Amino acid sequence: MTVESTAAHTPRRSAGSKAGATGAKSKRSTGANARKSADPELVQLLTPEGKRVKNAEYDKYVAGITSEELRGLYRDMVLTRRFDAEATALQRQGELGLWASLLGQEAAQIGSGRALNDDDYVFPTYREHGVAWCRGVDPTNLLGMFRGVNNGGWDPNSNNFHLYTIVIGSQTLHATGYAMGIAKDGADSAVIAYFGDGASSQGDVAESFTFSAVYNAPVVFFCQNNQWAISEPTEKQTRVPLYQRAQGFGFPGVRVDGNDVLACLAVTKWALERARGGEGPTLVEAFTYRMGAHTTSDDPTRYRGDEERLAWEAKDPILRLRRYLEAANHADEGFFAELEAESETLGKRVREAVRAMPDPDHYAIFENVYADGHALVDEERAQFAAYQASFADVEGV
Amino acid sequence: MTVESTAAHTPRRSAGSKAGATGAKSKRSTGANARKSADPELVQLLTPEGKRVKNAEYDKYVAGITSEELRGLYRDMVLTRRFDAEATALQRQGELGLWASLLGQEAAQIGSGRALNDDDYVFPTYREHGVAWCRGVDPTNLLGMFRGVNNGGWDPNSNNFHLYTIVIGSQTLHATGYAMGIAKDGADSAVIAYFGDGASSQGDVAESFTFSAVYNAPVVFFCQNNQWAISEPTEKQTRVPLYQRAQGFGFPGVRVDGNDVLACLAVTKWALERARGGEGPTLVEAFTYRMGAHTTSDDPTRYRGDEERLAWEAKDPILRLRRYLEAANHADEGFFAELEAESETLGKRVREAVRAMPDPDHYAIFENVYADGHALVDEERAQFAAYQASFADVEGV
Amino acid sequence: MAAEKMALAKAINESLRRALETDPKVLIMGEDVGKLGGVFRVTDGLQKDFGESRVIDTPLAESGIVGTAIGLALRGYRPVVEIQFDGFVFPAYDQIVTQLAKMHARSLGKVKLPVVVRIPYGGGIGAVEHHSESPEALFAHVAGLKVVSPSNASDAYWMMQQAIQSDDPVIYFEPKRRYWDKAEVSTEAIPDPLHKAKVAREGTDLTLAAYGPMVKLCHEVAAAAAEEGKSLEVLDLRSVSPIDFDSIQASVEKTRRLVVVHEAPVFLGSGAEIAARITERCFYHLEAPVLRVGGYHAPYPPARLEEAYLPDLDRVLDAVDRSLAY
Amino acid sequence: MAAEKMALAKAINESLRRALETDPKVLIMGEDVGKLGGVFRVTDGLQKDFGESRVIDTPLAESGIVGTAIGLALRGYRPVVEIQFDGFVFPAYDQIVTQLAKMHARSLGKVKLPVVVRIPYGGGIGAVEHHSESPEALFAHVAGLKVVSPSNASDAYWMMQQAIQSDDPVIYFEPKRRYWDKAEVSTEAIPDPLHKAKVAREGTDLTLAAYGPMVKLCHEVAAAAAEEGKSLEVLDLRSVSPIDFDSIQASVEKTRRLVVVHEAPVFLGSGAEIAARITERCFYHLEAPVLRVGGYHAPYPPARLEEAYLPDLDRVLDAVDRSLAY
Ligand SMILES: Cc1ncc(C[n+]2csc(CCOP(=O)(O)OP(=O)(O)O)c2C)c(N)n1
Ligand SMILES: Cc1ncc(C[n+]2csc(CCOP(=O)(O)OP(=O)(O)O)c2C)c(N)n1
Ligand SMILES: [Mg+2]
Ligand SMILES: [Mg+2]
Repeated sequence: MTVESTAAHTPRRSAGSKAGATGAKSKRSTGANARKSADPELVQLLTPEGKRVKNAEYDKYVAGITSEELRGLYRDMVLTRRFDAEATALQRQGELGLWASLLGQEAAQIGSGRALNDDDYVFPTYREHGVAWCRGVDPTNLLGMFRGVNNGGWDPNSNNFHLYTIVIGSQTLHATGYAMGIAKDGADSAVIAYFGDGASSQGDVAESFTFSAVYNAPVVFFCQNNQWAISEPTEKQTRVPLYQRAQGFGFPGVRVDGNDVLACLAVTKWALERARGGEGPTLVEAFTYRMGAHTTSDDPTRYRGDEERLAWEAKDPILRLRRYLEAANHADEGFFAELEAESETLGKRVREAVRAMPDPDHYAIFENVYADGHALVDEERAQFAAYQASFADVEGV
Repeated sequence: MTVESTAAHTPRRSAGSKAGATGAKSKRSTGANARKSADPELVQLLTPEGKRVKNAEYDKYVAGITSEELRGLYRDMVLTRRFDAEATALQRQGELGLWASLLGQEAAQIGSGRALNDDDYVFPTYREHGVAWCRGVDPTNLLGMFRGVNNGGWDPNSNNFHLYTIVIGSQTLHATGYAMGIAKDGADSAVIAYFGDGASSQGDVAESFTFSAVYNAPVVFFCQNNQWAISEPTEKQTRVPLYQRAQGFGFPGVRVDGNDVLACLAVTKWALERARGGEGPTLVEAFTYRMGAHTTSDDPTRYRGDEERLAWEAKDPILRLRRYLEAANHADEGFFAELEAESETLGKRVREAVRAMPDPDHYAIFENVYADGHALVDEERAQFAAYQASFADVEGV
Repeated sequence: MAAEKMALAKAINESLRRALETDPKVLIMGEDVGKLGGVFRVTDGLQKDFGESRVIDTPLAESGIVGTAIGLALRGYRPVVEIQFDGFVFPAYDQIVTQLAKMHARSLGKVKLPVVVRIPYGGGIGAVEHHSESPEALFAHVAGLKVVSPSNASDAYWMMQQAIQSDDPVIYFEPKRRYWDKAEVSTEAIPDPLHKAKVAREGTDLTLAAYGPMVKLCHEVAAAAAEEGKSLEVLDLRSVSPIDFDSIQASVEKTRRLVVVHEAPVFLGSGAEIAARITERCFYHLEAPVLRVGGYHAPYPPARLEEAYLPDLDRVLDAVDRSLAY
Repeated sequence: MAAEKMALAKAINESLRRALETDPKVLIMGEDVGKLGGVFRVTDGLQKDFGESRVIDTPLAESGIVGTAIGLALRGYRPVVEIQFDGFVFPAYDQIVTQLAKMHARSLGKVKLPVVVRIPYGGGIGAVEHHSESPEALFAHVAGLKVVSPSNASDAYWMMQQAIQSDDPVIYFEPKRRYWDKAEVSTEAIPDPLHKAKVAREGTDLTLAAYGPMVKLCHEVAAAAAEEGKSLEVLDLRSVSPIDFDSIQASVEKTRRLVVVHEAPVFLGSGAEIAARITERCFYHLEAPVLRVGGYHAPYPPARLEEAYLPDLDRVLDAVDRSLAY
């Protein structure tokens, strides 16, 4: 199973790409201080009730969006959630060692993921399954590291989707360096770096802000503030809204409703356009919620109550778009029924693919440690082989 | 020679301490966004020509300052510069291995240093000779590491002046931790952490901003933006004024004329008062200039021209205060003549003290590696002794 | 309740609790150490009982954690900081190596930094990348740090008491795969010195030296070897800086053979130093070169490969056989 | 001008220049590498000739330098980054150990990171704290990194060419106290493989193994010993990961005695691994234990003590005598 096949209907080249992609520049180009932000303003295009609200600044980025594209966003979110649920189930069944669920963050990931062009480049954390989906990465690839058969292992260049990074914040510097390279090449693509509210405290993230600002690198920093870093609420990382962090480094920051896929799409498109237009980095804070546990190893009942989750369930990203699609007649019953079936198929395929995933050969330990070889690795591989052979001898007797 | 003796006339308990130290709170307590700063506003109380200019916000912090205190500030700057020049000369004569001159930064250091109370705590870089002076640290102590007889070696608790830190930025976290401790103790003192424009790029500095904001620690971050980090101008570290960095972390930042000792005194007093009053961290950017080389190993002609230095010479911190003292009759010829003599005495004393500084005993290598001892160190010390003894035998023969 | 059977994680928890009770200057700091009680529950219940000002959830920044702990120590506190997993200590490495380790010497002894850095380490728990490493050699090489690792609940309890009381920075490596192993812990025993090795099992034919998670394995090896009539001595080193070479030497002078076992990669692992120094000290006693069993020169592999990567009964027995064959 | 006498620093400069000329993907990055040409002038003139987009002055943040270099490598560049002094590499240690070293394996070989990290290292120049350390073992212990250190201008030139051409990350330790030592450099010679040791002086009685700044010292020791009628072989290891054990073994099988010399602390220094492995390989050949001469287990001392701290002629001769006395 590949994503490409399942995802065929969805416009990969960026939803809403026909939307007016110009005109914003003049207003934005005042740069760092364009976005004054004494009070957090949350960019929202769809209310939790599914009502489309006007936004003078960002409407234009989704102005031309078609019904098909809207259904595409919905489908992405539903299939991503389904994939995620399947992975959680597979962990419970012992097929995976761990799973980091994105439940609740579908809009942030699909909205931003669908804002990208093919030649843009993504640097994810370990939770960007929805973005991976948008990039056409085979979900099975994502599962390898959680099953423990590899530490990632996909080719980042196949889909311009970098490996998952577990050490918090590190990838923001890789993203910045990559973006510096794009600028050097004179290319007009951009980079998007994902990180969490917890990650915002890491020195590496601050350094990536400094480097990207100084070199005016075409990178969008996309912070999913899901309110929690494992058991710590965002107040343990900052005493002001996170999007404000950018300003002190000389580039704009904006807070978007992270459960509103349209708003995430629009704001990310705006930020990417800035990057491609030579205006440098932008910070997007997607205000969202981690509806599940941190990972399958976590027990959130130890540190947070139900009320909070219930409040956020009312803002569910999928429900909200469904209400809008239905109210505005962008989709009929047939679409939802078909999607339900597709969902089932996806779940089944993922399940089967994971179960069929073979354990790696022991010699894989010694592979890919170096690209050009290393005498010590060769020596240890040979010793390992001799040691293995000694059992064969015994067993042979 | 001790500083205490030479510095005896100067009020150690904080110049201008009689100035209205209250009343500012109500205006400041709006917190993070109190100091809106679309355009860099430089707080200045004395123009380069020595004219006292009014400042509605900061005048009160130096309102009660006496002539004696003003002369004290002048004397501090002159003696600090003299000490610095002596150290540079001693390096040329081979008495020191290296020297990091503070030439040009006297006002930033004396102004901030004299804002402190005795029970405040200082975390310097390697260039805060003027602050050390204000704390009553014996200048000879500062020279040990530059001579190569130790790596610092003074007792930070004697004068609440921490050891010099060479690894750029590290001490800002120590300062933050110390300030967290003050808060835990319920004490009403504060911490000041010095760092440079270059240091502002280090992850550790950003993390110290995060920790101090989250824990509301009583710390003043005092950044001497001397325009250069060795050969790199400040544009290589940031594309917006550095004082703006604070806002994104949730505390105020202010830029002060770093060559104006009165302004530095006033702004630092304001920031310290915030800290003591439970309002948390503040960033002060002292806009100044490194008039000399980075260190005696550096050759600034390779990367900057004379015009810049000349422009800054016109803003010299000592000259400026002298003009004011003379114009406003705060000091007479006798004062300046006496100071000149005191200066000479200081120079001579420093020279003699350095020349008399003995080389450490070789066994010092093994001392103070651990507080509670370590078997390996003991073993190596014994081996070293046996090895030394083997020469004695030979020489004895 | 002076003696009780408890799991190793619980023993550390009790030891931390005792330290918090006895010394008001003791603080616990780290990511998720508060309400959650740490991802391994080692600090479970401590924030509840001692409050947020003594058991501190920190921002997600390891350099910041260690750096502010240094500042707190300068102010007179005794912070015990938790690094969530072995692979996440590296952002703090600069603060540990250039500041924590060196400030005592830099001040010519005037500054003391009684900071304990707790690091759950090692593999065998089927985790994802960066959660199973054994970086102890990277700390032991650095002067100014002390490095210890208990192998059982009783040592875990007492060594934590001693680490906290030490005026030197101590890197305390916790054998995470043994967190749930239970042993008798007497809270009144007089402990051995922190850096002294223990003969965990006596033997005459060969010495197995290990620490932390590998001590249990060495016991299993010794039991298996005993069935074949070989008498192995098991040394629990407990400390990696300093290493108690006197005890190793005494054992090797008796058994004349030494195999060192650790999870960390063999190349430049602590076994290298033990082999080099014991060979120097016991050159005429050794019947065989000191052999080492440990990790390979490769990144810690994915979970499904760790069994092949980690030292196990067969690999250690193989080394024992090779040594005895000399 | 195929052969010329030049200083070691100049040889690296010429090698970087050649790389910039030959491969448009090569970049130079670091603090003060541009107009200033680096604090040691190793990159002198390169920004002037290749422009600011190829020779890049970076913000003052080592983690940022290495982290963005990784990103640039992912984009197809071949960055050569400078860490200004040995003691300032630690803020970048996390990026080096968890990212640079492991990304090739993490990607199952799909990603290659041809990044060279240049680190001027070692003492003997009378510098202040953090400017004289030898942290090579802290990198060699980590799989995924290659670690080399030239001892002379010719090797410095060619090993830099090879390091840049390597598809693996290479930590290139520059012996800063030898920067001004001159030697003949042929820009047309066919170089030895990067990780191969060289017999720098032949001898029969004992092998001295060293790399970087200590090779010159070993030559002096061998010359002094020769006057006393002792024939010492000097091995220039050149590479600390991998270490060319075959060459050491070959030499030791001939001389039967080995002394390893490095500036880094002896405890868990590269000499420990050499001693352990060579003892295993040459157990019946060695007439004496492998002896090590290096730094003490103490922070690098202030300048006025470094002479007593660093290996010198007498200390190495003392070890030679001790070895020969077995
Ligand atoms: C350097 C580092 N320290 C600690 C961890 C352990 N850890 C994994 S996820 C996590 C919380 C991350 O929070 P956040 O950045 O908000 O991302 P989220 O998990 O909420 O998506 C922590 C502490 C880590 N992976 N890396
Ligand atoms: C971590 C680290 N990297 C590099 C250096 C080398 N270095 C010493 S001073 C300096 C420039 C510092 O500039 P700035 O922070 O502006 O302080 P200034 O010297 O101007 O007072 C550099 C790069 C260092 N000491 N520490
Ligand atoms: Mg989060
Ligand atoms: Mg500066």
